[in-house]
Amino acid sequence: MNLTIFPWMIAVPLGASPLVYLAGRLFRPSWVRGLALFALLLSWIPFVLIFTGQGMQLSFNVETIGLQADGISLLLAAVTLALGTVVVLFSGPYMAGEVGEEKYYAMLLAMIGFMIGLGCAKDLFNFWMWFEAMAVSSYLLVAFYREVPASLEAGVKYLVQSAVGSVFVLLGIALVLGNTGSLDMDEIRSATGTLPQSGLALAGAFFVIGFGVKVALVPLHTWLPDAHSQAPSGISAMLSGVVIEAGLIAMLRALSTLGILSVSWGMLFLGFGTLNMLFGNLMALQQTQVKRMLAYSSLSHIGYMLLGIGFALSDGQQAGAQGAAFHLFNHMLMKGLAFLAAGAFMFALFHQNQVQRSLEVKDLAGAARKYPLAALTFSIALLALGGLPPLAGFMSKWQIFVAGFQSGNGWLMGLVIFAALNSVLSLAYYAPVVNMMYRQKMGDAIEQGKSIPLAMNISLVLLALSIVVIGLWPSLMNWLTEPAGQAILSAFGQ
Amino acid sequence: MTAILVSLVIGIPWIGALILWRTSDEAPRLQHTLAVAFSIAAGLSSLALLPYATSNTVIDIPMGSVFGNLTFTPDGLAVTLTIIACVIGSLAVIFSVDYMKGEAQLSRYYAFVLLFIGAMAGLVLSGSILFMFFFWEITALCSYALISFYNDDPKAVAGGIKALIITQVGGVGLLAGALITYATLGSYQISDLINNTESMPANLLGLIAFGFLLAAAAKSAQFPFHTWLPDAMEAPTPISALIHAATMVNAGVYLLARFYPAFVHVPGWALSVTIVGLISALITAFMALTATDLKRALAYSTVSQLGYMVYAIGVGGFFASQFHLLSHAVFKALLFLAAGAVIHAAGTRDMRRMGALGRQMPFVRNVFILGALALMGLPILNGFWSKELILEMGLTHGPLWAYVGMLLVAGMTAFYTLRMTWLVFFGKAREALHVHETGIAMKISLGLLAIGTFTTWLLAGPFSHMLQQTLVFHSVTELTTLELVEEILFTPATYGALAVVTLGLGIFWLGRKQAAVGKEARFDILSRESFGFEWLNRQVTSLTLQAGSALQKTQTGKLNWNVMGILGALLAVLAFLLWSA
Amino acid sequence: MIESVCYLLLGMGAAFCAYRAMISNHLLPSTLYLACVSALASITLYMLGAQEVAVIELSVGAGLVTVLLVYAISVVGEDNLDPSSIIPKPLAFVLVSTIAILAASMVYPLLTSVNGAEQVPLAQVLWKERALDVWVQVALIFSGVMGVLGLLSEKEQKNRSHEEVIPSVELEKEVHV
Amino acid sequence: MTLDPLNAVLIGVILLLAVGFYGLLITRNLIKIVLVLQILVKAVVIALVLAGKASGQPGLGQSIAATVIVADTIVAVVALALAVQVRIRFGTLDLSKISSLRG
Repeated sequence: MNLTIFPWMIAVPLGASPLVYLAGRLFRPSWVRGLALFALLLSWIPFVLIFTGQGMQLSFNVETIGLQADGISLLLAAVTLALGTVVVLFSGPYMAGEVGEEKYYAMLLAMIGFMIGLGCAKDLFNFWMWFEAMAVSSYLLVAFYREVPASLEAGVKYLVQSAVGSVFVLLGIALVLGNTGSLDMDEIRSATGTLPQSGLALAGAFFVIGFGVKVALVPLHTWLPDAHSQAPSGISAMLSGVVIEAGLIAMLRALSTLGILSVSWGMLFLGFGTLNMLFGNLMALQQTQVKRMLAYSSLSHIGYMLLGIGFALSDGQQAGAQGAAFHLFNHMLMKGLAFLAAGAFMFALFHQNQVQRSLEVKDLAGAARKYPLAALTFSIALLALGGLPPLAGFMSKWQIFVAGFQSGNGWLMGLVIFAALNSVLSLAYYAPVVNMMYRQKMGDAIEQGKSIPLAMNISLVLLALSIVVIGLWPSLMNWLTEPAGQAILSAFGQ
Repeated sequence: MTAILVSLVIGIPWIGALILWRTSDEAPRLQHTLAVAFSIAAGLSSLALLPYATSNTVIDIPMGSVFGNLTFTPDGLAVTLTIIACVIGSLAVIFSVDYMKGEAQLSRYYAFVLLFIGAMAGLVLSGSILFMFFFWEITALCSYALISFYNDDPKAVAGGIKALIITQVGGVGLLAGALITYATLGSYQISDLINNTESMPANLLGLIAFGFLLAAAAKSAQFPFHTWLPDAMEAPTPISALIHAATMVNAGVYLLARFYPAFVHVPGWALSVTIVGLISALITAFMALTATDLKRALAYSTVSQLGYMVYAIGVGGFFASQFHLLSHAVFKALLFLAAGAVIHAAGTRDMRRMGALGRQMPFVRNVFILGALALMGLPILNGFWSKELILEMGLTHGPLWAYVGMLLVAGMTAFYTLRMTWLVFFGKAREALHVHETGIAMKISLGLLAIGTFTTWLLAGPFSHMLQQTLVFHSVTELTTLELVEEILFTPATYGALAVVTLGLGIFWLGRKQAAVGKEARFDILSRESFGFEWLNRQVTSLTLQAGSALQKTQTGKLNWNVMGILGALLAVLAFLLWSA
Repeated sequence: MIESVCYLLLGMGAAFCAYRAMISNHLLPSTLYLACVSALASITLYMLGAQEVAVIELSVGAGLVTVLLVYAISVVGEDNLDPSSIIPKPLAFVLVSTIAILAASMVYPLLTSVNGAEQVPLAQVLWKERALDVWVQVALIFSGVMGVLGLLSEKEQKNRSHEEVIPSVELEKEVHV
Repeated sequence: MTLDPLNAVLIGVILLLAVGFYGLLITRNLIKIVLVLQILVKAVVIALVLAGKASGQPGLGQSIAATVIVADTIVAVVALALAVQVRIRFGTLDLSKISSLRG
């Protein structure tokens, strides 16, 4: 049997996107929610088939351009589909009645399709196309509240900085094309070994910077706190839980074609990882707005992933790559949950009361008394982000740490200690939020809050349960993270 | 059977925690009942574990990839500490029935207490360093949640976060040790580490040893991390008794004791442990001399007594340290709970406002005195035997200067304990506090603990027998209780120590007029500032916050600067590539 | 050699126009200078043998983009532009020129060999060999159209009261370790 | 010393890029930022065609250059739409005033 099923993972959400839009325009707007959810559930079928079916063909060519499903693609697909499904479920009540609701779902589906495509692309330029399409589809989503100045401002920064990044990526592609005469990643990889390095090093630098904007490497991160805090909460979850990770995967893919320099890239990742962790935590410590704090904490979590990949590339530690993949998955769960829970509070406290403002930490005082479920799930997300057992974040951080110590290199061990201290530092801003929610005295905002709809609660519970289960049984995700880790290492020729 | 019991000891409190979390705060009676039921069930299953103590691993679940195996080894050491955690835990819960009556959010309170009991049992029963760390972190979380229980009070919130951050910073030492173990041996098993110390590179073993010392010092509030425990006294008093006196703070001592055979030959380790114990015991005893807050005074004395245990491990007195741990858990829990009864009745923690309360609450006074006598180390209470054993070990195996220091601490302990008792229960009533005798639940807990103070020392023989039978790596000489009594009674050191204790008592008695008023002494500021360590903590905090607000300026919000960041990073990457090529 | 000089002149001309576009104090002249850059770029492309791309660049880059810019400017109106910059100009200049020199030094030696390869018709490459790019591009255009519709549609959003919250400094910080 | 024609083009590309990035740093009008981005795109288009030609794959280079022109025009359109909204809501296009989000 030689079925090529995996492109349907890309085709279904992409195809559903205009349909959802049309359905919203022509029929009732409320249909779009169900339709979008249905489309995403449908996209799970090819994904599941890949893992259960045998003899499935995992590459697919449109003339000269190939698509391929390897460990990295499947990781990205899993992350995207999982959070996408939950976010669509969550957005049902959250976005109900907004002007442009149908565009929201259309773009969300398109973005999901583009990201899965990005993970599968084998041709360097085609890869950029997916990347750019993902960016274009997310601009509207970030600036969705176009009557709110701050949201527009965030959109502008996001757009311009992404565009600058994409210019760098294109320059890198031009350099690679000029040097190797090919755009197919495998061909490039086999050709780069024999070439003089400096041009390719420049291409690599362009890739790091170009994709780095999306990954939010410090100091390319400046768009992130704005965009993540101003977007509708479902989109914040997607941006933080999937989009920046997609950027990271894109960066790895592009850099891996220049494999000869992988040790240098590894060191670079370690450097950026260190910077990201420290900067993200110190900035998050200063925040009073919940979503902005979460946005900064994304920076520090990207730092952990970079650290894991750095260990893998500079020292050949598979545990590092696998840990990074694991943390990527867990971060999707944890940060997705955190943003969605924050969104649920914003919905109940503000949107339902026709108020549009940002959620401050102090608004959450006493939240647990009125919203026990949302407060509990939010606490789980925050504590997991802080790396407390028995939650998922602890396990993936641990795996990354193991890689650092297995290297036996004093510097790398020092970095692990630094990362662990950063985890402690991060508790200094996660714990007070949890504490605030469990206060006895309710704040005004909570007093006036309306109820949280069932669909939102279901999505929160789904994510929270996954976090706890994975925390207690970390090898549960090995089927996903192990191939991804191997794929990362083998792509870099380690 | 053993496996089932081990699962029960951890599982019952955790299931109880889940159930209690879901109970409604509208039904406090149900909450109290459930909490008491679950904690007693946990206590009983821990006691049932006693005859099954074994050096074998009874549960072994492979976790896959880099997480090693989840193992539980209920040897004598682990079982003893499990029993301490579960039994004192259930007594604290029973005490809470009266103490927490009418408090809001009891579901959160009891859920965390039960979660803590299970985690503490898991911590000591775990045979894998990774999972030891796992439970270690959960106990820290529970401790944080319970210190900040009255979270409308900023002091409680600040105390909680301080405890969390400081113990977590120390926890990094344990984390590093676990990681080094796995990286060099491919296993997290404690037995593998102790078995392979010879084959490990000396520098790595040293790192593990000192990493664990760091973790232990932070958890047991030893020097230089002793600042968090006094601030943790914002917790409800049963929590102070359970977590911050009888169980969690023992985790550090347990860690040192557990790994003692692995690290004893690491150069400088034993001496460092001795010094840490000595300094902690000395400075906190000093701080307790002038303390005016009843719970803080008890907290200082806790650190001081933990210092004794750490010191005992440093001088090789493994059994003595664990014996004192047992005694201390009992008498300190008693003292804390009795203090809780006083505070609950008097509505204040300030000893300067108390006085002559003994007439109104004779029962509490009597049990408090029992606890105090044990703390001073007077015969024939349990504190006497264990403290004398430690001092004897110190004299025969440790450096003399350290012994002299510890002897001094014994005198100071007698002084501040008597001062405390005097200020609260005797002398003149300084304020008209309307106190009342305690409720029945409180009396049950207090009574049981009071009985413990003059009976647990009788267990020395069986205890040493069990340790000797089930510990593979520690060399414990079996010693019957009678032998212990003989050994202590016929050592001249005992009388020296008793003389110092009497001296301490005498000095207080002579100066009781001054001391009893609780006047601000000149060195009071030193105590309140923990000899400058509070200042250090503040500096670290403010530096971190300052760094944060300095960095905030980099987020200008202006697009041009953002693009500048991108180009600057490009320049840095190019420079790096040119440099590395 | 003459070819090289032509290219150099074109490049410098384009850079000059770009510079003028950037420093002009009014938006409309800037737009016209951009069209000039586009035209010069088209000539360069044409000389490089990319006739079709040159046409696309001329029609889309010089034509469509200019029209769009002019339209946008007509909507927002001419602002009085502030010629001063947020970032000190010398700093910007030094940074950009350092990067340019470093990058040029890394890339320069690579372009010495030129293969006169046979030209496959662009249509063949674009529409057949790289059909997947075109498909993605269609989806991208759809996304872009959605974006513009979403941002500019006339309908007003739900009525909400705006309470812009300025992050308050006096919020009690819970970190007093 | 003779200058290879392709290198002459390369110099032009680098010049154009440098001017473009300089522009991004010093321009404080949002519409002009969009305009400057277009300058960068033109440089990139030439670079792609150049790369195709230099490596003996001119068709490939031209094909992707054409795609880039269209894709980045779409980005410019969205950017302009945003700029128009910004002008309506902020009343200005000055970047120093579009900076409410900081810290």
